[in-house]
Amino acid sequence: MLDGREYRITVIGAGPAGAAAAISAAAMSMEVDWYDKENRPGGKLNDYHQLFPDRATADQILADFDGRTDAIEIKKHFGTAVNRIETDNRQLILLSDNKIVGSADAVIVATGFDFFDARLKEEFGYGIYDHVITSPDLEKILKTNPEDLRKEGADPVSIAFVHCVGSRDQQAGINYCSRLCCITGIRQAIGIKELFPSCKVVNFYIDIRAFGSGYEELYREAQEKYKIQFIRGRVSEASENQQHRILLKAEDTLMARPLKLTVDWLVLLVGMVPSCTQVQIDNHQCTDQETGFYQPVNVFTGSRIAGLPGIFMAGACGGPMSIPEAIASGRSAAMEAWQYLKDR
Amino acid sequence: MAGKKNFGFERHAGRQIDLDHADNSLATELAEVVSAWSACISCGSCAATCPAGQNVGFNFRRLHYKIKLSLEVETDNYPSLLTSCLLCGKCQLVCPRGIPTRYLSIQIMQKTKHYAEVIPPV
Amino acid sequence: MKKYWKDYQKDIAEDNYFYVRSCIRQNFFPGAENLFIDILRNKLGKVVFEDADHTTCTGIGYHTDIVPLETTMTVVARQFALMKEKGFKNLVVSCVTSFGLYSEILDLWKHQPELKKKIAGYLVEATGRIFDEPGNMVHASDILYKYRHEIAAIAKHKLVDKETGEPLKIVDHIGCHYAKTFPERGVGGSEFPQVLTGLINAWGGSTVDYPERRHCCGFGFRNYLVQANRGYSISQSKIKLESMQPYEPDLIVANCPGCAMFLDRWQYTLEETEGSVYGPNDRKIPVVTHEELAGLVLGYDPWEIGLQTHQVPVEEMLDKIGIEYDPDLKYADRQGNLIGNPEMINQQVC
Amino acid sequence: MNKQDLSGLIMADPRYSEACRSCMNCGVCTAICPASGYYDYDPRVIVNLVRESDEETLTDMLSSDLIWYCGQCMSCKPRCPRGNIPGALIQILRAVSINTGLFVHSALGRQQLAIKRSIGHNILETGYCVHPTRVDPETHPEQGPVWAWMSNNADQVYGRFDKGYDKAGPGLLRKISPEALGDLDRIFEVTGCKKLWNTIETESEKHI
Repeated sequence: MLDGREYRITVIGAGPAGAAAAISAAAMSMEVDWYDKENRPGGKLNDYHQLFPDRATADQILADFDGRTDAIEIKKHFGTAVNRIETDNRQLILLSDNKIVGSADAVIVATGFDFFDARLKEEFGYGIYDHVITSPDLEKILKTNPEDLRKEGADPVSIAFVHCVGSRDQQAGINYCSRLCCITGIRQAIGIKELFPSCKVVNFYIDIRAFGSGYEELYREAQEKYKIQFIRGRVSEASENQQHRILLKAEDTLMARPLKLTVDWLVLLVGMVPSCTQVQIDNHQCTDQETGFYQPVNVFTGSRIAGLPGIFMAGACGGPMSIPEAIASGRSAAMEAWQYLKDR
Repeated sequence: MAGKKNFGFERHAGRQIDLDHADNSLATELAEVVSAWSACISCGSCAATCPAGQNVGFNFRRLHYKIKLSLEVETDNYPSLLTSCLLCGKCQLVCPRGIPTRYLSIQIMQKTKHYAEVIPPV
Repeated sequence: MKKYWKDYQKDIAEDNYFYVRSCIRQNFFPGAENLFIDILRNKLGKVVFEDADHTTCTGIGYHTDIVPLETTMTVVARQFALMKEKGFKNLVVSCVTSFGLYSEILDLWKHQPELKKKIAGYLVEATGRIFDEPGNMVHASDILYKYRHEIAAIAKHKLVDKETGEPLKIVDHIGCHYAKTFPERGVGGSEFPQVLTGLINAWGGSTVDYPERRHCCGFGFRNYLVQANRGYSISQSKIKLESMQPYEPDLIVANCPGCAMFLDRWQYTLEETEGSVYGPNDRKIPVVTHEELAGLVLGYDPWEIGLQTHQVPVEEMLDKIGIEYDPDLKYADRQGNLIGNPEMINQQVC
Repeated sequence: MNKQDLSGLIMADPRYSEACRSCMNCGVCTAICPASGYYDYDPRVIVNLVRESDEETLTDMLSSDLIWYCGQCMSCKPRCPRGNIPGALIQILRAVSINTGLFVHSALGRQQLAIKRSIGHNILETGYCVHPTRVDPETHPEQGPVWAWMSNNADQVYGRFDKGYDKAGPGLLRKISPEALGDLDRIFEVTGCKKLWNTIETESEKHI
């Protein structure tokens, strides 16, 4: 039995990673303070419709977390954005807008990520053309009112998804792969096909990175069962015609020929970037120079943030991560924090 | 007079694939009889292992992919290339998605009879 | 404003310009550059200097691969040397190909200082001159953009239909080498450049956002210069014209002399060879340059600024705005004597 | 022909490091390329072929029409996610093709002679790439009757806009001074342009 009764731990962030970390720390009897800048837990899960690979609803996962965090002793401080941590001897001092809000023996940072600002990829016209939307926009539409996808009562005739928007792109200043956009695009494409079976759905991809358990199977299902078309080539330009339909130019690289297609909606599968609400830790440079995500002391063996005692990271604040991965990393951070406090 | 002058150069249509105006009747017909066809990931295993491909430049992946895109199959010496398929079925053995490529080839031959003068025995 | 181009605001010098002319603009729009200089000097009160000894930048030769990179660089370094000799620091470039080329050269020198040193050596060896890089370098359309509101304040005409009061529907075409080569050097960047829409909106017109807005006019250098290759060139303009046709534009404005010329001439050729016309009411669409657009709103005489050198007639557009002109002076010389009419085939008569 | 290190020549060009880094074959360049919409041409494939560095492939490519389709609009430049400039790579390939004489083996490559004799000579003889007296309405019917009128009445038409037309001093299509033309001529000599022109002439002649 892991006994953390003497330890005071703070978890910053109430998304899946933060929730898992808080639940695990509390299960080890640690005294847990749990912060989030929003007034409710769940983070981006609140805006998600379905999850891959089994397409469970986000609400199911949220309900599960709520049940477990309510059943266990966790002090919740929602609506408070901890944006700075200072080290004071062996104590970690938590500040929100330069005001001290608490202290802890260890902190787990689980501040998550932001979606790439698609306006920066100007050639797609996001923010200019109303029918160019991002994957999180589509997720909200699917969750709240899929009828919005109809135009004047008619089913959409064609919808395209563009992979790697704000991923693997020097022009956007982002060279890494966000990993999850591929499977998001596949899952959302299936969602569209279920709503509008006669709609032509095309995914423009460079490489399909279906890395997770069940992902490749979902990809195949999208092709075989739902007849979603996958074209290997990145969309180079989107523009709008008088009917407010979106014209796309891409290369079908497997044919080595340029291609054009008109769609009712263009969905940009945006990548994951470091959260703008990252916590500043002393004046320490604790993020990766290249990507901006937090860096662990050792990518294989530790989730402690490099160069700092007692501060651990969980979830997508350390780089693009799926929800199961974020949950696992939250648990693991709690475990490592316990180990650290025991040994110090 | 207008519209007929020659100014010393020719102009031809472009080669951009127009997915808006593609006639996909052949692709639709084929997808109905060979449902697994849509699971193709264009890995090229079929073309790599194809004995006809080694000798006469026949590329099965490109061929069926072209049909899928509803491109004009009668160009590119398509019929003569298709007749070089030996129906040996090696492609089917290597397909990672288990697509019945030999059967697909037969179906293509049958549905495009009008393109080819010589149809190999099925 | 929803758009996201504010990051691309560039630094445009306020005064004391060293102006370099464009081969194509001088040939095909012979009134435009003197008009530009006149607006700057006499309407905006700026100092503009033109050095008689500056030459072509060799840009067309460079992009047709008959002039090597280092030769072009040295010719450009010579222009910089002339500017230094005359005591100017702010370069204003008339030609978009030149502007792109100057940008490319400055960028290469920044990354490869030894290359710049080598060129400086060539320039001394060939001409005895030394040069400095310009302190500020802009395209001529950037200056009009900077002073668009000042021009609007003294404008005689607005870009509106005088009968209906409706804004004219204007297509803007930005030369590829203005911002595609170095987006940060263009007002608004490469995807939604603001340099011409800024002028159009400030002067009362409305811009047309049509799908092929960013497509190249099709000059294509060797693809036009060699007669047999011109099918490429005209096909690109055709793509643009077909795409803008449903919007029924009143006018096309381009900041690149080549683009303006091709969008003008290819309309003629498309009608002659294919019978296609792309403007409203079976008319062709007039094409003007940025200087000419400014000249029109400022009330210059259309024939004194060279609108008769366009193949597509401009009269209907002038009538729509309410700009007066004397039809008898269209094809006249400096003294007002008729030079003789171009043999107007398929003349568009009102 | 002697075996040459084409790959080395290509990579020695100062533009190479900017033009050709690495490629993920996404095709945005081809998607937007006016030439690839018109010709059987694919800039993405060109980048890949160059990166293979196979001398036989490069020899074939530099001897073919393939490198001469690009219209140099550089639309490819702002889009490439790896920061390549296929249009600049084409310039390098063309320079190497001319310098090694391979250009004469393709019909489009052989057009360099005519371009050199027109644009090239215009530059050194007039100081302009193009000049009203050198764009012949006969060979430019697409320019239309207005151009024919301008070209045939150049003194009067151009003189209307600037008294300085074709005269010394600043102004519209001023006559470029002998001193300035002398500068250009020496620059062309010193920087190797004359040598390049000599190659174009002699290799073209050999081919005939």
